[in-house]
Amino acid sequence: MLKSYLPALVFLLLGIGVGSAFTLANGLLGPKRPGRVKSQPYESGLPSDVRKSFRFGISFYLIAMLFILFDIEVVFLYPVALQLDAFGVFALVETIVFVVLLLVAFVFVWRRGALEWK
Amino acid sequence: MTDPLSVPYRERERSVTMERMGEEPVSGTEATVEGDLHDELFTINIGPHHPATHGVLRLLTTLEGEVVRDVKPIIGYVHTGIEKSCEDHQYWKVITFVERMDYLAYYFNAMAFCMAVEQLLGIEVPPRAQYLRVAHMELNRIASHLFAFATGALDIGAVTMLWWGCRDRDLVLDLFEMSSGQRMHPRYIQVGGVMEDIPPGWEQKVRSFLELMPKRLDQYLALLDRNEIWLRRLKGTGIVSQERCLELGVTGPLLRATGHPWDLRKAMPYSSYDHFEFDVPVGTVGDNYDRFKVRIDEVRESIRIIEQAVDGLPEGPWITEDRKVALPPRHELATSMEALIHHFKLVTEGFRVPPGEAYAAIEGPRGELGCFVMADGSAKPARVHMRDPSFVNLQALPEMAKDSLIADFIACVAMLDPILGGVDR
Amino acid sequence: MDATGLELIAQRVREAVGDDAVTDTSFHREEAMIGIAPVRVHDVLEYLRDRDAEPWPYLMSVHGCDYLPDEPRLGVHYQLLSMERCDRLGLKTRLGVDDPHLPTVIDLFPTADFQEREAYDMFGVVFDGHPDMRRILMPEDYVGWPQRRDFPIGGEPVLYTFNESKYPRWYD
Amino acid sequence: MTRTPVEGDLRVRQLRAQQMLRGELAGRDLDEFVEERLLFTKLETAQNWARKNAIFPLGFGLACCAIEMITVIGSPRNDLARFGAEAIRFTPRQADLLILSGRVSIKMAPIIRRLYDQMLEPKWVIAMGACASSAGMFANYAVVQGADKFMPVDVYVPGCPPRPEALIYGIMKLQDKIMGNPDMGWRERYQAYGTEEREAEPPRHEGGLEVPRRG
Repeated sequence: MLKSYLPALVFLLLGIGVGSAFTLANGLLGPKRPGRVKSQPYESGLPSDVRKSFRFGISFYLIAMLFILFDIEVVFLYPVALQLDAFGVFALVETIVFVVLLLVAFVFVWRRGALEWK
Repeated sequence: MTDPLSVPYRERERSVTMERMGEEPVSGTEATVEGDLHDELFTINIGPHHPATHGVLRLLTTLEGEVVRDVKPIIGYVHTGIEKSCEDHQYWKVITFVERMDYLAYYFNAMAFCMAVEQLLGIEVPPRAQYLRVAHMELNRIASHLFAFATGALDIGAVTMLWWGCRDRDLVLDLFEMSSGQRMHPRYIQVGGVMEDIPPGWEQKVRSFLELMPKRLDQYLALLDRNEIWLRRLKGTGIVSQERCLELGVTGPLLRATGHPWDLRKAMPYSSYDHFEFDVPVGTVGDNYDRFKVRIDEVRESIRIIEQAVDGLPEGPWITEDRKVALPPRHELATSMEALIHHFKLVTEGFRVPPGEAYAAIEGPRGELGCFVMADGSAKPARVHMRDPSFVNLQALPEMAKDSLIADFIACVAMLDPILGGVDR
Repeated sequence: MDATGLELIAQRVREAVGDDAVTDTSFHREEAMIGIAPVRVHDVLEYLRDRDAEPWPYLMSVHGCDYLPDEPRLGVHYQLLSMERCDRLGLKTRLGVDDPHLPTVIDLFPTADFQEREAYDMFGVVFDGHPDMRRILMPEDYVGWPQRRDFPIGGEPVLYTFNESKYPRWYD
Repeated sequence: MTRTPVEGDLRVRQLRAQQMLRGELAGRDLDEFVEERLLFTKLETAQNWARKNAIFPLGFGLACCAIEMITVIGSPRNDLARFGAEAIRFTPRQADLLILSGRVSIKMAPIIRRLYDQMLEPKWVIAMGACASSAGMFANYAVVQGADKFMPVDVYVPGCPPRPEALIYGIMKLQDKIMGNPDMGWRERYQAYGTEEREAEPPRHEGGLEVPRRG
């Protein structure tokens, strides 16, 4: 049983291997000359007194949440769309109910004005 | 007065509007006052080294989340003291300095300076030289607008425009190189006329360019004009009313975008512009989209002008016959003694300009480009001052950017098209 | 605009603002220029913009000048433009170096903001009432007014082999 | 890249390849033959080869030379992409080549120095145009008389503004420098020692920014 998962394993190892090779190569091979100015934040070439903490507006967070919500919905649709004929009419009805439910959520969010940028 | 440098530069650069708002700008630190979201202001430098500032312009912007509350343009980062160097050189050599001020409209700088000196000298420019000057200036206007499209669209996200803009701009630079030997700052326009006559094949090359250019413009519009993102980003942003523009002394495409048809080529024609018939493109609302459309139509008008200039190019001398000002032709040196003396006087000491002051203004790609020359009778100008359109138009930037999103503010800077060489002189 | 037109304008300004306002008028190479007393600049510009028969509503350029040999050394020029009549008028004021003060014209023409700061930065002409009288082109702690004629032009002397020994460690 | 000239022409090389195949090459000849064929003999050379062909210029325009630099990057006629250098980065953290395109005013000099310091190693600087190399024609109060007054410069590109081809030639020269063959100086190439105006010890050969001490 394990045999059939071998390609996925090799693919995973290769991915991690090449990725880490590049990042580590940078660290190992690149010359390191730390400097006082080099570690200061970059603000278009001027001395910057921007502290580490950067607070961004709440609307970014809102938009991110909405995006994740409706993106996951699509993830569920892919497998169903691939094997639709295998599951027959039952799967079709199931996905329609699923989509309608999320549609109600979408209309609610839209009416509440969460999509306009404040 | 306290030593200016001891005060951290954010306090020193306190934006004027902060007083009226009456609260301490939280320069980049946490909000000390636990109010609701709205009073946390964040001051950041869109500074001298920034991709969107078209050169070394520093914009001290006070942001509230994504909304720009106030902008203070701080300039001087490429101040080269050109006006001071001009007072140290003869009139010949000043053209080289003046051309490097607004480095995208070099023919216009040289033209403004030469018109002021010709006004002081009182010499008459032969018609062929006037036509050649008009043809080269309009080609330079096309090149300058092409570069404005290239970098402006790049700032807004249309990267293809950078390749297209530079590709077509190279065609214009080939024409400059053919007529004067150098792509940029060719010093083609001299006091009294033009440096040399155009080489034989030049007209055919210009005509082939003029046939090609409208097709390229249609390509740009096909890429941009029906692009929803482009329209949403530009329509309705950065609006400055026409009265405010006139108060701020804004001229050029920005003023014409608000609907005011003021164009020095039509209103106060110089260098035989009244011989050509062309229109002045005018916008309606005065937002960024109108500025873009006005520049596109101006390129079309410039193509018409160049066509008429190249078709109706009169015969005759390309520089004034007055030997006191213009170098005599080489073959004359071998024969006539006066030509040799004139040549020697001009080359060693340069021509003298009777004392006086003159202000000549022409229509540059970014607005009215005026040159004030004060002569004290010697061979060196006593004072050269260029009234640069970008320098004055930059004052309208805070008005455009007020209470707009950062993205629209960057689009405003892109469509304002400031050239920092001209701003800082 | 010709010489007589210029004289008429000068006459109207004298009546409206005061006899000492206009010092001289010059019409050289069809360039109309009126000399004004420094104290009266604001009143003359306001008259020319609002109350004159032929108004000059737009200020195109404000720039400084240095007439070093002549006595009232510093000069400030105002270029006015009328878009209706497509005409230009130049105003000139002369200032001594000891008290280079001028009333600002920002309330009449907001375009003068940057240009007055540049005149201050380059020539040291202080415009009273300007909200942000600071240097605009030079670094803010720069000492001296660069474009005055007695300010050295600076830069480095050109190095040749013969004068290289005068600057022994030129490459530092 | 100016490859070290292989002895003899193609004919000689074919003969030596034949001998190698027949196994007649031995000892030092064989090592030399293999050394020549193997490009990456050392990790150092491999690193330089990789750095040379993937320079990330910092998008840093000052004045008129910046327009020519953008034309070099943007216009398809003479394009930096052929040298792997068209990835323009705007933060000094990701760039390793600072092209000083334009005049360096005294107000801008500290900012350029800070940008240079904030760039990560290994970094190079090209002074593009007469104004960056020596303040060109602006010998006045407002311009720093040459960018090497306050920062090390690797390649000077003359011209005002230099043609796009000139900048590309400058970048090719920089690639030679990165690749590590220091025969950039004309004295080494033509063995012109002893012809200096005044007697000076033969230039010591450590690379980097040592300016020849004269007099």
